[in-house]
Amino acid sequence: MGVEVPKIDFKKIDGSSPGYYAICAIWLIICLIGVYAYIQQWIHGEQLTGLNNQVPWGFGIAAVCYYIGASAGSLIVSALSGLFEKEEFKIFSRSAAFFAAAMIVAAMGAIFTDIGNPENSVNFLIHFNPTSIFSWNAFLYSSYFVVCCVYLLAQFEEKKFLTRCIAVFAVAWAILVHSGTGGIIGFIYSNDFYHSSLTVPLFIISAVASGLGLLIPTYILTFKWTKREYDPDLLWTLTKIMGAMVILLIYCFIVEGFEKGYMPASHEAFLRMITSPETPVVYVYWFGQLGLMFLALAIMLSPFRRKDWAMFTAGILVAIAVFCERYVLIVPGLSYPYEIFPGYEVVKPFHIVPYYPSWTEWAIVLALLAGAYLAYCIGIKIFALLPEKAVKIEEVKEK
Amino acid sequence: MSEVPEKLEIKQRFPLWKKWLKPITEKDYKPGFYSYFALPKQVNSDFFKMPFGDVVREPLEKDWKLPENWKEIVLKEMKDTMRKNRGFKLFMDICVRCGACADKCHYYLGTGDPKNMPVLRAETVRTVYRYHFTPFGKIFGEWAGARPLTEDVIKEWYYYLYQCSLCRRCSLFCPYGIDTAEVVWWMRRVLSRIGINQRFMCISIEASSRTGNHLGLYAGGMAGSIEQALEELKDITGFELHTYINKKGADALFVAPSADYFATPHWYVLLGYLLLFNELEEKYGITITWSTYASEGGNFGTFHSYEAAQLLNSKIYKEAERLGVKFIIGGECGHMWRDKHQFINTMNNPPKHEEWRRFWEDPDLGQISAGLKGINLGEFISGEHGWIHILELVAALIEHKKIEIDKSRNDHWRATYHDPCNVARGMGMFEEPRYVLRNVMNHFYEMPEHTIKEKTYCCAAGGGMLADELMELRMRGVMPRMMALRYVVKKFGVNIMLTPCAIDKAQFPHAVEYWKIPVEIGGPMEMVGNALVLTAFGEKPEDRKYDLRGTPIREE
Amino acid sequence: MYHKPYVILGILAFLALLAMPYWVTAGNIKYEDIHKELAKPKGVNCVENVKWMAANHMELLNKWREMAVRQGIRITHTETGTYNVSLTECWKCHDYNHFCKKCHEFMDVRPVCWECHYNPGMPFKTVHFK
Amino acid sequence: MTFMYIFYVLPYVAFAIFVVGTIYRILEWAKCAVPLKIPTTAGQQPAFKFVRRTWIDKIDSPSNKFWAFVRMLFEVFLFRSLFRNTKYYVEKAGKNADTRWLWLFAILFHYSLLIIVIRHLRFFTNPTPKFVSLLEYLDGVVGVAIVPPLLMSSVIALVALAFLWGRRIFLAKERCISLPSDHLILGFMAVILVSGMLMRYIVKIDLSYVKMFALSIITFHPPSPDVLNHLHWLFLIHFTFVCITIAYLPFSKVMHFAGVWFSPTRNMPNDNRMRRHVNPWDPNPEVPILARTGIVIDGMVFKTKKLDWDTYYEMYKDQLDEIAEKNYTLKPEL
Amino acid sequence: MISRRKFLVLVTASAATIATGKALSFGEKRTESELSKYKWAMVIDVDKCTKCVLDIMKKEGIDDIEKVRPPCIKACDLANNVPQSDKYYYSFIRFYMVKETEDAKPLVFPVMCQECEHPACVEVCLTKASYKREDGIIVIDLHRCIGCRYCMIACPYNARRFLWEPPEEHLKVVNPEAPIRKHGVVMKCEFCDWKIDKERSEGKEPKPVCVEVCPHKALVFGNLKDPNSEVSKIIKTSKVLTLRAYLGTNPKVKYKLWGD
Repeated sequence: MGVEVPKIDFKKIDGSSPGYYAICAIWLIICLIGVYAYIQQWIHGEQLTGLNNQVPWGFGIAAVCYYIGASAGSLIVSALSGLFEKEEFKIFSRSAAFFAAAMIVAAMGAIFTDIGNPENSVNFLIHFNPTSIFSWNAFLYSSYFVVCCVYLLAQFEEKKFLTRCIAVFAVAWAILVHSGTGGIIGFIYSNDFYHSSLTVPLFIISAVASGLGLLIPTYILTFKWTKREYDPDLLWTLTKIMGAMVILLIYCFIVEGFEKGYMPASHEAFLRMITSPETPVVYVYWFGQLGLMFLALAIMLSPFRRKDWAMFTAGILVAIAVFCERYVLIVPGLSYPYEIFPGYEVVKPFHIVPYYPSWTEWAIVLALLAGAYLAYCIGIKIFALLPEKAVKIEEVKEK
Repeated sequence: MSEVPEKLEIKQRFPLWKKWLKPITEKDYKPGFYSYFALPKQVNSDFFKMPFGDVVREPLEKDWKLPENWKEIVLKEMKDTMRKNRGFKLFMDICVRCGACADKCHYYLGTGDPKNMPVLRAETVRTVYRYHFTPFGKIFGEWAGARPLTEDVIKEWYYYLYQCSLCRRCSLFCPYGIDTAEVVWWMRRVLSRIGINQRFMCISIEASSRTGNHLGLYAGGMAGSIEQALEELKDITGFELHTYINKKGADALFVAPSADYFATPHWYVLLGYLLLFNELEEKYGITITWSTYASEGGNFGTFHSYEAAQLLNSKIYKEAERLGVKFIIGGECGHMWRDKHQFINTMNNPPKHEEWRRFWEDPDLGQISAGLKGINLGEFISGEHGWIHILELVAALIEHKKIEIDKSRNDHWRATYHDPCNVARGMGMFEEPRYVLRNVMNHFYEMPEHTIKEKTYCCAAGGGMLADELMELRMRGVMPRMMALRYVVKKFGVNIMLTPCAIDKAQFPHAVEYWKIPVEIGGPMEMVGNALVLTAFGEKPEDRKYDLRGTPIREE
Repeated sequence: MYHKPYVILGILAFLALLAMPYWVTAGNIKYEDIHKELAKPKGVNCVENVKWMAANHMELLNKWREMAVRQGIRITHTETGTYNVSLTECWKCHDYNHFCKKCHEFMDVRPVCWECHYNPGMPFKTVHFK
Repeated sequence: MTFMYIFYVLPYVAFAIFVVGTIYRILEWAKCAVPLKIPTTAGQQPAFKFVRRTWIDKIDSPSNKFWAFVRMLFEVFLFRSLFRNTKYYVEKAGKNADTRWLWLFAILFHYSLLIIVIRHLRFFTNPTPKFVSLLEYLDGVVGVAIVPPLLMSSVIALVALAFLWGRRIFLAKERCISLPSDHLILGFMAVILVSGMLMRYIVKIDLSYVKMFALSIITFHPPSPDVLNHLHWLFLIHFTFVCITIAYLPFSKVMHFAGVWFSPTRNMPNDNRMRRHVNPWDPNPEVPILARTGIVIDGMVFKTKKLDWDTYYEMYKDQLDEIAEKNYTLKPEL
Repeated sequence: MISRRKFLVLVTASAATIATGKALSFGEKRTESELSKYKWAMVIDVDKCTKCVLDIMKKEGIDDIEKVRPPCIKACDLANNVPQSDKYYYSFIRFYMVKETEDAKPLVFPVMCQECEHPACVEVCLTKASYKREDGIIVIDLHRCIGCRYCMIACPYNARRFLWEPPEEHLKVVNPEAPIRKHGVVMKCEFCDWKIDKERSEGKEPKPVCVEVCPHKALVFGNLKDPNSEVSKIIKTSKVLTLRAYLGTNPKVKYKLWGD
């Protein structure tokens, strides 16, 4: 019955300082603004969004993809220790898993707030449609949440073998879930911009990138503000993984860009998208997506790369860039009208419909992010999620 | 080498209600788990007389020599207790048996005996209550969970009511605040009415009511003991220190548990008190006196009954009045502070003498010495109570920079802190001792969160369970605390557990030996004494070579 | 008795809580024999027997919904006759305001039908296509 | 069918038993004295100003009546103590972890019951107040796709009930501490919940008669035989069990809803050192009871000799005089 | 020991969940029905449409083809309770003017739901709210629609409309036979299924409203399974155009281009 002293000790944060309450209050206020926006949308319909019959998906769905990505990304970080036996990453395993669970809830919230008739949403459980990727996803998301919770429980109960098994399963599940999300977009054959098998792996890569992009700054701030000792080397390893993912992402963009630009059906539209300022997509593409990624890469390669602030900025930049990427993935394909009449040169009406997210969409999407962070803030207070010390484990001296 | 005592095996058993309704008898008594009965010299003495205390009883004998009409007495007393104590009556009625308390009791965890779950411990009483005091119980009998009062029930009560240390941990988790300790305490009182008393606590109660303290120490002995302490301090510090005893006109009366006068590791705490008092007197002119009449802070009566508790704590306010002190300082003790915090001013009339009244009109220590201005006891104490814990005082002195501390003198100690259950759940003093310890030493580590502060585990020797015949029970009950301790010992290399409780200090040295944990036991005041620089005597921080245990502070 | 004011306050709060139906309506509860107050329907027969309809009309409408939307059956035959599978069929015999709505309001039932479908209580002009 | 009028009389009888019984129990508790101020302190006590007390400390260790009231509210409405729950793993060498399942399901159960009760006001009021309709709408909003809307409160109540009963059946420790009465009340709840849900979703009954019956009860207006004859058997089962449960409440452990307010470890502030608590049956304890009146059993008095200073001085005169000789000052003798 | 029991409970619970899900989703029974005798289709004479629309544009002086409201659109809007809003284009039929080159003669295509044989929208619908009836009409079951708009993304013809605004604010006259709908659901042309179903069971020749009101008889509606119906004959005899045929959706709305 001897006490086994675990090498890493997880501990709740004290969470009674005014700063803690202030942060929670900020998140809460953002959430409340989002709730207000949603109530307005509930009453007045989705006319409050910037969407229309040609661009029926926009910010909300971009947020869905993004949050699921962030969730899958952080779950993979969480499973690093269990999956690859990287014991030094065990310090992140609990909080990252919790973050993953919070993010998947945010993602489901994003779907819920985006759909027009949420009162009917139980229907996707009752009337499951096996041919719809989205329908599968509805199951995958909810089951993914359950997997996250079970994984967390297994970690809390410190069942080593079980944790290991669930970690493997959870990562597989995360990849499956995220492939499913990629499939939602990638399998739409009627839209030349969407139809691409590359979307699926691209989604997974950007998932890991965005998950890390959010986690690294979160950890830096958490450890700083809870006055926890932490080892920048560990975060640097995470940053390196993120950098690799960013390079892969850029590579994928280039490949996909060539493909879209090469196809006669889409090359005109593609060129117009990346050059003409008719819609905001061009800025989002050059500055938001590519610009920020290169900037982040530059920071990650610069001599200050091991500094906290450098990793912090790089993380934030990647997080934003990945969101821009999701936006570019969804919106331009709809902004440019389909070619319904192949063989005819002139088609009227030919509208390029620019899409600007409205304040309600911003409010709701930010509120969901704030909600996830609020859950994280409360989570680290009521559950033992964070390590006492975020350093590489060394043997405790026996005295 | 095994880390676990070999004979310890915790077998959890879960009989169904019909089975546990049948009371156990003396044949089921296990050695190490039942206490001896009080002897006539304890409960039939001049100074402590209990009903039917003149009979010698033996727990393992079939005939307990109860008075003829014991049944009527018990039922009448139960009824009377309900009228006298709302808690008791309420706790009989509203338990829903949700089980939240079950695995909170250290005795249950250590023994696995189902009736040691707080819910069933109280249920042994409730079943009888239902049979004799509720309509459903009488009609439906055991189907309503009711059973008549029989002699076997009395035996079961004696067995299980005296396996509770009154630590109130179950009360913390109960959604209705049911305090099993309260049930147990008042039921022990009922049992005492038919002559059933536990020997260990009655020895102390009788001694205290006759001599002023539990150990039966006479005035001269106590004075001699303190003198010896002063001698030892002279060896350690090189200064000729002094202290007052029974001195009229002193500013404050100091009351400590009597074990501090010569038991170890209590002794080092006593040295700590003396160092602090001398520094305060030299620097600020505040005089603190001991008393031989009120020489006991602890109160074993609080384990026995309201009346016994009152009998023992009635002396202190009287002594404060006689000596004319302005306020009272209490030493390091657990149940003493339950008594001093929650009971003493209800059970007694507070002092009304002039000095007391004048001080409490504006209870700032600046009244006594200008140098201490700013430490205002009125922030949480009034003249209707007048007690301050020594660690609260030290915390205030440190906060206001009134004493000088050299933390490095405690560098050879890596300490953890055990919250005594009564201080934690009967008083709520959590931060002051931690504040003090963080300020007097560099290496202070907390035990796991679930075992500290309000959730602290009992040492399993409180509530009269410190008796030697209960050693098996004690060593089992202390298991949760020892596990937590072993954890910090392994993790942080802790080598001393500090606890401001005399019973803890008596129990833990046995417990750590039994559980094979290489750790010392001490009190926070010992660390204060180590770190305190006697600036008023001209001491420099580096002057002290030995700590209060006589071991060299710095390795040469 | 100890702590008299608190105990009395507590008992009063307890009684007040039990009297909730009275004070939430400001004492305004009227007994109503709803069956006498409903407008008499024009026809003799309903789709099914009347007693069954009183308890199960929502089930019938659910069934009709599935029939019309998912199976394309717009005309149905029952023991009592032939009926269009449509909400408009009800208005042929029943007055909306004094029958359907009245009883629904009495029962505090909020049918979801009217979120998407027309009923004669709505302030719209109607047009009919043959 | 005059015997059907039994069902009209039943609720009045049940309610009378409930009200009278509850008040009787409350008064019984109120008649008991509170000898000591014994709050269970679960937070930092009131202390010197520099000792930080968070708002949670203020609730768990209230320093005055206001905070004690707040503590009571937290206890009653948020199940504060149950939220603290932990589980001890004997086999895992003293591992101890938060387990809040009991809290979760208990709070779900109680609140969904509350919502269910409020929702039933639609039968007892005419016209129905807005908030009742709104509550029902919100309760059923997730289930619009199902007609009638699936009310979350009843599903949650059923799930929570299954948990609460399941733990009494399947977990050894809880099975051990459960008495038949614990199962009985859960059984009542199960019958009521299941029959209610059956009526709503499966066996459709003509509710207009039910509402007329309910109105006749609340307006003391005897129902016509027509109404009584139209009552469905399933409704009568539901109704009878509700009445039985209501009548049983004052005799059962369910009285905890009133008792918890009396709990001396929760409803008292931790201000022992600020305000003196007077024991009503020992208001002026100048002399301890044992020395004053002693214990009286069957006319036998067991009185103790009091050790006051004078007695003490007499007993240990020589030793005390020796101390006095030293001018009450102790010094090292060397 | 407890953990193993917990594990077992977990496994059983998840198995039960999956089984229930399966039972719920695959348990729908299919029975042979009246509808399987039909396969509704429509042939549109583009020349007639072009003439009609261009005439109206000229007569009323409208430049923008989106603002043209010939009788078919008017009747359709009225019959199907389509709200009239300035902000969004809700009408089920949308006219496209296409030219082979800039100076070629324009053609006007009315595009509504093409009632695909292999509909993308039905494939992607989460809840089977959009589904293909046995007679080939793609119907949206508003009682199930959750308004996710995935079908609009998948539709190759941009034929679906989402109700962005509460419809009752933009309706003056209501057809009680058709639903008013509420905001947050998707709608589209369903060949006036409420009308044709009734007419079919009454033994009449069913016709959607637009077909009925077209003054030029440009729209022909009929049963493809009936070899003698007008649509079958036209498709057999003349060359018809199928929009985006390469996608393999195989629409049942055909465009007749080269008039006889």
